Amino acid sequence: MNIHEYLEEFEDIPGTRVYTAARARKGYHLNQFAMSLMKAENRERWKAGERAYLDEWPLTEDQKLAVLARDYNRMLELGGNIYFLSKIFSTDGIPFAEACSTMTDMTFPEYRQMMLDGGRSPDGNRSIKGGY
Amino acid sequence: MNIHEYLEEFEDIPGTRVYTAARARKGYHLNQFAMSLMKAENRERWKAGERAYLDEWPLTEDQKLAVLARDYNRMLELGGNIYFLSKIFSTDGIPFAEACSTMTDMTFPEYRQMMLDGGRSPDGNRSIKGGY
Amino acid sequence: MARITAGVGSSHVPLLGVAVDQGKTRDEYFGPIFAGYDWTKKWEEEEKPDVVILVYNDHASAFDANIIPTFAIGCGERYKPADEGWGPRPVPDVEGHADFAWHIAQCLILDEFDMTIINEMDVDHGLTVPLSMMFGQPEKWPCKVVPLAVNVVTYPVPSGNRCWALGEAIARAAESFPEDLNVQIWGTGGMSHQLQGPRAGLLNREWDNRFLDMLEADNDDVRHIPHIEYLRETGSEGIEMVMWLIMRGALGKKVKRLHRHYHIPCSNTAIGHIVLEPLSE
Amino acid sequence: MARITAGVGSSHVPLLGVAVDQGKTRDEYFGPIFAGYDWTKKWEEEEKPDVVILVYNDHASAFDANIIPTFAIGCGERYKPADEGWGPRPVPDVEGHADFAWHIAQCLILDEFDMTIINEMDVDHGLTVPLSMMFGQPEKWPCKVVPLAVNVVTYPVPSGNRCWALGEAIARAAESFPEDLNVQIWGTGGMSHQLQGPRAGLLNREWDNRFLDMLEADNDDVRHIPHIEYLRETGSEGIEMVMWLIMRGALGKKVKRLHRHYHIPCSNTAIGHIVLEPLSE
Ligand SMILES: [Fe+3]
Ligand SMILES: [Fe+3]
Repeated sequence: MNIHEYLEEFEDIPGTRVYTAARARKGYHLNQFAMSLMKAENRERWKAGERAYLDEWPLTEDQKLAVLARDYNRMLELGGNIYFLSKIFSTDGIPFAEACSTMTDMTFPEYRQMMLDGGRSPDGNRSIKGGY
Repeated sequence: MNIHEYLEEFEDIPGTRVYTAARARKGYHLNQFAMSLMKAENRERWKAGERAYLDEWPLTEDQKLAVLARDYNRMLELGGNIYFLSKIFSTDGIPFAEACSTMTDMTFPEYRQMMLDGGRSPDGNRSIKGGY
Repeated sequence: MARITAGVGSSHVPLLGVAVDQGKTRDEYFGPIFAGYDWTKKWEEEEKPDVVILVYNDHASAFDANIIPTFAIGCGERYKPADEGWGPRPVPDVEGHADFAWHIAQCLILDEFDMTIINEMDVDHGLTVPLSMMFGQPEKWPCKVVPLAVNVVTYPVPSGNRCWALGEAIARAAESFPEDLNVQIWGTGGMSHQLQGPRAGLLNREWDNRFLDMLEADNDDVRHIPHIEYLRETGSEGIEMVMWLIMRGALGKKVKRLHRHYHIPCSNTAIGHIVLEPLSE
Repeated sequence: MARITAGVGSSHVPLLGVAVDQGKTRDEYFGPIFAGYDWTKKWEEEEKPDVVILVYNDHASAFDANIIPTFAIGCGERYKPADEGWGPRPVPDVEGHADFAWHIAQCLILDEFDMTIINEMDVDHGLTVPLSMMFGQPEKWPCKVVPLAVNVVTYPVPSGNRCWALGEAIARAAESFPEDLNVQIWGTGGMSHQLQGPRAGLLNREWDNRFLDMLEADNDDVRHIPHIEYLRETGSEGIEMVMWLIMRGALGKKVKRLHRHYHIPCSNTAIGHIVLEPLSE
């Protein structure tokens, strides 16, 4: 299969940013910054001054603002990957499901209820172009 | 091809220890020790006290003695790989060709002359069993 | 020779590790999930595998963004549970089987799989949660483990076809190991889940069960599911299920299903597991 | 599309880097070696490749014993010359071509090569010496480089067949790159040499030249040379020549030889290089 067709299909999925090579490149330092929070001493420094800690990393200003605002959708847009970004919300003491809910149009209780009710249906969520 | 036959053939080469997985395992810490000498600060500490520096690494006593004696054939026997071990003789300021000569039955000038004369012939050096 | 006596596919949701570690496995929320593993735990006690080849993925724990191996095989003596940001899980260290792992690694490279060999690494929930689900909370894990880490994060991840073929090659490799070993192979991750973006929370009971059906079937159709289908149908993280195909490929053409369980949800994820036995043709 | 316009096979002996860096390239010892590269340097000036896919091996510089990738492709923006124990070589940094490298990496994984992707690493003499041989001492290297690091140290290394097939897959990948690029592919290392043990110093002029003949031939017989033959005939480090097969495989069935040179010895090593052009069938 041709790589261009392969990648193009990924853009047809509603509400989803597939972590492609292009995103991995764009988000490289954002993800490395997030990964640095796995170390206790880095978490300390981060908590003591988020902006100062961020400024040690070669992130774009957009990326820095998205991190400071905990705007996860924007971070994904700017090349973040959720497994790396999870180090940020873990450091904030926020559970994975709650962090997920912030990326949707639901509150955390609404999101939790949706999951208990069987999760988001794939119907209408599979293809933008196809609408199915 | 079967892995056992593949590996067995390697033992049939005169004067040669092929760096197989088995050797890589045996020599893991020996090679990691040698690799540590790529850093200037480690080279300092090593030069200040070889035995003390070695004792920081989980090497066998045999491996340590071989390193201290600069017995490269023995180091190969104990799982060393020449590219890793080269960090030891580089730190000693000894050129690659001279280090090679210490593994043969020649002096360095004799070895150098052999190389200038076209190197060691493969004749009789290909196979122990076959003698060719 | 080493005998691959069974294959297990299982989710590896981190929250299940938390439930085990905090003794919540029989509460209202987790009870139905853990009940599904009761059969499997008992079966594992009887089976007593010597080694598990544990196919999983690292979730930004051992590998940072700098290096992305498609297939990495752990050939070390032991592995510590990773600190994923809230301290390492209070579980035993994982003992490797370096002899067997190096044997497999060597055979795979001769067989034209472009493996990355790893000696030292910490292992995250992807590897330790399945151990907890199958073995509970022993002082020491009852078997050795060969970790096989697959990139299922950065696209392109390996195709289903390549994963299945890797499984077949692992089975060939096990056959030529000189020692007698009772080996299981586990494929972990999944089932449907999406942890990101406005579509987060997608689950697909129907598709997941069709996938389980395909794993049980006497054919290899499942290897041909394209990545885009996993993505559309099972959420952005459902792709982890390609790792189950390495397990399935190692079992040969025909299998017998011993156990199967499915539950929705565990946090953001559909939980499923299946136990399969190879049938000689 | 990116066009693979030529392939170069060349030794990458560290001492040649020393000769360049210390201005000894025309002395009695090094003169005959560098004279052989005069044609090639001039040809490179005319060819002006945009990118070189540079197949080489790391010699315990970027990778320690912990992690051993069979095939690692550099997808970063730039690479510094490694400190191999006596300070980094005084040569320019190597500029990557991240767009092209990621394109190739993605295509190769889709094509079922199990690549390891690397973003940051230092590059040792295996990569910088061939640059010096082809381009001399410019302020800045005249082209971008995609490093492709192959494990040829720990056995099993990839088979000749797998290397050739990787070259073919690289050629397919280049074809689907949207930008017009003049690409060369270089295979480096060798020729016969043994750096260890009582057999150190082995050289094999006859075999090396037969290998060069096989590279020029209108067939792919050379891919089937087994590892044991390289080891017996060309010394324990002659195996580096499998990397030339990645280059050769990328050129297609028929090639035209533009230049060829062989000299014995450079320190412990037989020096050879060959310049090939793909011929459409
Ligand atoms: Fe996972
Ligand atoms: Fe080399």
